[in-house]
Amino acid sequence: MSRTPLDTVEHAAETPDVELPWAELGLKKDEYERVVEILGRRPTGAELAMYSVMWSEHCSYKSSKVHLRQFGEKAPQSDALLVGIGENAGVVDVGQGYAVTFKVESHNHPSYVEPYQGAATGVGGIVRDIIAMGARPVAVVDPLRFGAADHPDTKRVLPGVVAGIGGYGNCLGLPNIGGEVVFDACYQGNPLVNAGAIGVMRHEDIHLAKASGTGNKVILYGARTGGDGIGGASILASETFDDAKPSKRPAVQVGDPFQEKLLIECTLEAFQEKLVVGIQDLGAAGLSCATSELASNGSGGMRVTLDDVPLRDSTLSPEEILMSESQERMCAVVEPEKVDRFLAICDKWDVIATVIGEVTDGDRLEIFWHGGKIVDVDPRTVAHDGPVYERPYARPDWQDALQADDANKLARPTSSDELKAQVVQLVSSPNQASKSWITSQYDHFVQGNTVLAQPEDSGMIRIDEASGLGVAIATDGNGRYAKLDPYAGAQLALSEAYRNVATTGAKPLAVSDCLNFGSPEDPAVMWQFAEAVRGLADACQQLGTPVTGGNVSLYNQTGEVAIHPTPVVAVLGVIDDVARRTPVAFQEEGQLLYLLGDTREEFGGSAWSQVVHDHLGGLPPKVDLERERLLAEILISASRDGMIDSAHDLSDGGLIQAVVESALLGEKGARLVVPDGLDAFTLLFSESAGRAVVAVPRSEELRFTDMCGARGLPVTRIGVVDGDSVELQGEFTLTLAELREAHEATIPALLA
Amino acid sequence: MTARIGVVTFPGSLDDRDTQRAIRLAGAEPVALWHKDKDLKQVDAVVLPGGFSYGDYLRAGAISRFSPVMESVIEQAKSGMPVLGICNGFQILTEAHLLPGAMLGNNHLHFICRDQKLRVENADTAWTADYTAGQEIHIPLKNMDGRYVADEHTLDELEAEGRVVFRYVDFNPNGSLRDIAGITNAAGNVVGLMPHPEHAVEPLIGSGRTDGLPFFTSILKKLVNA
Amino acid sequence: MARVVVDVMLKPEILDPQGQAVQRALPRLGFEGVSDVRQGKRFELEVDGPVDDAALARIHELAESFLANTVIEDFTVKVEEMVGEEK
Amino acid sequence: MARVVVDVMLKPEILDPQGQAVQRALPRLGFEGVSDVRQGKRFELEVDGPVDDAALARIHELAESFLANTVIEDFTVKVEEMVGEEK
Ligand SMILES: Nc1ncnc2c1ncn2[C@@H]1O[C@H](COP(=O)(O)OP(=O)(O)O)[C@@H](O)[C@H]1O
Ligand SMILES: [Mg+2]
Repeated sequence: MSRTPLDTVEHAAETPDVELPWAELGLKKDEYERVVEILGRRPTGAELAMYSVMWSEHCSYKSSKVHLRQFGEKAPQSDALLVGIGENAGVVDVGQGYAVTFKVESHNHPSYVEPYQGAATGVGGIVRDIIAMGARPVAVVDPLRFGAADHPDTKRVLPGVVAGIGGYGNCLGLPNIGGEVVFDACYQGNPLVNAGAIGVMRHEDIHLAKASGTGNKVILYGARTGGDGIGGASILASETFDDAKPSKRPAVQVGDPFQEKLLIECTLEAFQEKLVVGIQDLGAAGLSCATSELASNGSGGMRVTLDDVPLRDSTLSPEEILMSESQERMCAVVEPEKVDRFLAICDKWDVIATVIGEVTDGDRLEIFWHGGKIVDVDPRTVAHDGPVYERPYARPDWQDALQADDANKLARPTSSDELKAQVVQLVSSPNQASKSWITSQYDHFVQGNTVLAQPEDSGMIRIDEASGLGVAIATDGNGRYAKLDPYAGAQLALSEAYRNVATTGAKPLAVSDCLNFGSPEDPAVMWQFAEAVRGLADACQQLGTPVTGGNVSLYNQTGEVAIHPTPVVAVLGVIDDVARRTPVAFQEEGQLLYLLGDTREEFGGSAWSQVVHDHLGGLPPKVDLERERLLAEILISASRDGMIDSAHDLSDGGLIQAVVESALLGEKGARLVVPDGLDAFTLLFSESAGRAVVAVPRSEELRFTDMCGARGLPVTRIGVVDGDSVELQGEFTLTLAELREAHEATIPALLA
Repeated sequence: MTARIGVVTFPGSLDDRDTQRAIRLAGAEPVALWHKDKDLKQVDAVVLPGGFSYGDYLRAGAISRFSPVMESVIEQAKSGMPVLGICNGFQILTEAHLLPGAMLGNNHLHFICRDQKLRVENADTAWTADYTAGQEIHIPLKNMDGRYVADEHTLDELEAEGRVVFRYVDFNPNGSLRDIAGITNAAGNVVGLMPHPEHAVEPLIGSGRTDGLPFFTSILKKLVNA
Repeated sequence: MARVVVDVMLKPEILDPQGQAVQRALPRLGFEGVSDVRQGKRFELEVDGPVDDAALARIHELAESFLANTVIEDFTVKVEEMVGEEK
Repeated sequence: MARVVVDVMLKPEILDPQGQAVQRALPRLGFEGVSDVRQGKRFELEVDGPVDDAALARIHELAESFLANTVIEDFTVKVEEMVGEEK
């Protein structure tokens, strides 16, 4: 089984000419040479395994790093930011001594190969990032994108993904409070399964991934290590390098949410007793990542005995153990006198825990196997000194033609009947239809703190029972807008998420993102990426919401064809008292409906252009961040002072989509009129940004409109909450029953 | 004096804290019980909360049913101590044969989470006295294995003895036979149901209704007046 | 070391939506001529020591009290022999 | 009419949380001497007409493309013969 002799550091030094399969492990020639240069000798197999996974695109961000720096460089001054980019997840101060951590990550490719497990382990991974910060996870969100709704493969992928997200999150006891479901043929072979999580802790409980204090013990706990996701490493394990055993080394991992639930509880109990000096979850690159990051972020070195790692498969080689991506594992650094207590807590929760090493006073990471030293590296070179690429990028030559293909010139409805038919067509289209068939598979209630969940504009969680302090989160992205203009598209994603948070009454504080793009080796894709990052960084600076962390997913493409550039943005907000939250649903008949913001002829990338004309071209709606900020301030003040009793932001589908949703949810209709200066079509379908529709009790009308007037926010009365139909005066009437059928039947018909 | 109501935490229990909160809001004293301890800490009643104990592996409730705490719960239940099983707790009670029948996967094969309308069929149990028979309430429902099944004879017997405590109204969310949402044992001290009353105890939270609070006030009154 | 297999199936009178879902999908996959599908569980137990009658009796008991819920399920216990076609 | 059984098991190298949970519970039930438990699925297909090689080949294909995800699961197809002990 094992190669003889063991490829120790000593052996490597003595046998400089042994050829290692660096290319098979995904390293480039110059990268391998750099490893040799760093070490001053050829790497051992185990060292090569570590460098190759840690220097992969996924772990090192080598293509994206040069761009992502802008998030730090342009970061707005924010008193709320406690921990910024670089840690497992960012941490934000939300007041009263509470801190909140949140992050979004992708699990795109695994979810295509094995939808249930791919999506499930995506949730598992992001939740471990949250625990690793010291927080109790309190909610998850799941922005999703699939191929065409009527494509047969969507019927394989979507139900599996949704069941996997539900299966894992529900079993962990995390309410799912938001997300997105978007269908577009561009995601056919590359569905996007992004998952986000939020956690709450007290300021003093923030933990970081670092190994400090000579003599402190390194404890691996959670699931046993198996041969999961180690593809390339099996080459190192084989007798000769071409005698690989790939069939035994699965690329897809199976999650065990029950094990993760135990991991959460025992970790939190250990935090509570202040037993933990440093902590790291095991995600991509498994132990390679955890040991090298813990060691490089700490003050000393680390020594690890790999023989002590509990295995599920006794045939694993040391290289494979280092690379294994087995789920539901964590690594903690614990002072020697606290080890017994730590192990006792793990035992209480039936979690396997093993001391596998200790912090040393040197600055080396040394790993032993069968008595031989198989790794001896400076951990920084593994964790932080990976390659950085300045990939070439160029605005694609088709971009001008795409933008010139103006959606505002598409044929518009010419009669009231046609207008009415298009309303029905819009609200029943897969992207605009109700997603309740999906979201009802998620537990919204568990933990007993859910204030708002689907289909509200943002999810909201109470974090303090006594004061009512709460946090809100929304995730948004629009690949169609981003395709037309990636810079503006990223800003529109942020604008929408920001607006969604404010619409529910919460003040936006900070941002996480998940950047889903095609191959960075394509200069056009790289340009989209660079533009999107620049756009997001600029907009975050202007709105004062720092990016606290996120994730990049590249190579989402089939052959030469990339997905639409899809930056997904999550905005976290805070609300002093959740009793003041504003729901989407119309609450009472007779309330006046006001449209806030400016409505222009903006149909580029719109839902209307997609649904009615199957068209994508022109320019996306204009970005106006100062307007977004003003709108948010008004929505927050109005909620705090009780001036509105429902609100809904306007985004894809425009005003009519928002009104129909509020009406169906509240089971109350609306009578609308076309205000002066607008035509019915533009009123209903325009996707101008920076808008919301609010319901104002008559007693508050003056106070509310005065406030908008004084602050310079356009406010237009467009109707009243009334009856059991949605009527546009002089144009059409649609009963709630008709609308409900149109809006709610689509997704079950496609998927159930 | 107030009543002490135990809430068992099994590995994988999820709604144990929420249930403790509901008990507190009703004015009773929640007492945390641990699955590995036989000791019931002299509580006056026990709630087996919702969740996925042992991941619902094998069958929902099948593994928990053999935990040390259940030995005591089974013994006490048989001698009359009030026991409420919510969702996973209900599944544990059927697996432990404290309640007849069994819980199977929802007939539509999906997890389902919704605000569910129920009719209170029996307002005489230890846990439902603060309702009136025939009352219709809304309680959140969330489960994967909520389909109640039993043989015809058992079902007839349950009906005849008034031991169907809750029935789904307007919509059967899981294919439960005879729309059964909750049942009781012959003595009326052991009640199990799939929906989650502990998630309907505060006006702002969850479903935004408080239709679940009477569970906890019912038992409190019964114990305090006993 | 021997392998004992316990198969657990829902009793025939109990509705099996999983099996039905599979059956309903078959025509869509271009597969005709299957009149019924039932889905159950298969447990493979690796048993130390010899699988004699006493051991089998104990596994039978285990199946009855734990692996199956006999209110709704039937089970069979067998010592594994390789039959049919293995992928 | 014949019964064809498709057994689907997680590949041996893939984590089987269900089987592990069962195995870990056994000692608590006073049951020793089982070194591993794996839990899989059993599909019983009632097939109209004769189960000849062609039919078996098609069921094999069905198992491969639909009943199992061969990224993580192995399967076997067999024509049912009553073996062992039936309860
Ligand atoms: N995959 C999903 N998971 C959870 N919630 C979702 C998902 N998809 C949509 N939702 C929820 O459904 C509602 C409507 O979604 P969407 O139309 O994208 O909202 P918006 O346009 O306001 O961003 C929101 O509450 C959103 O959080
Ligand atoms: Mg919205």
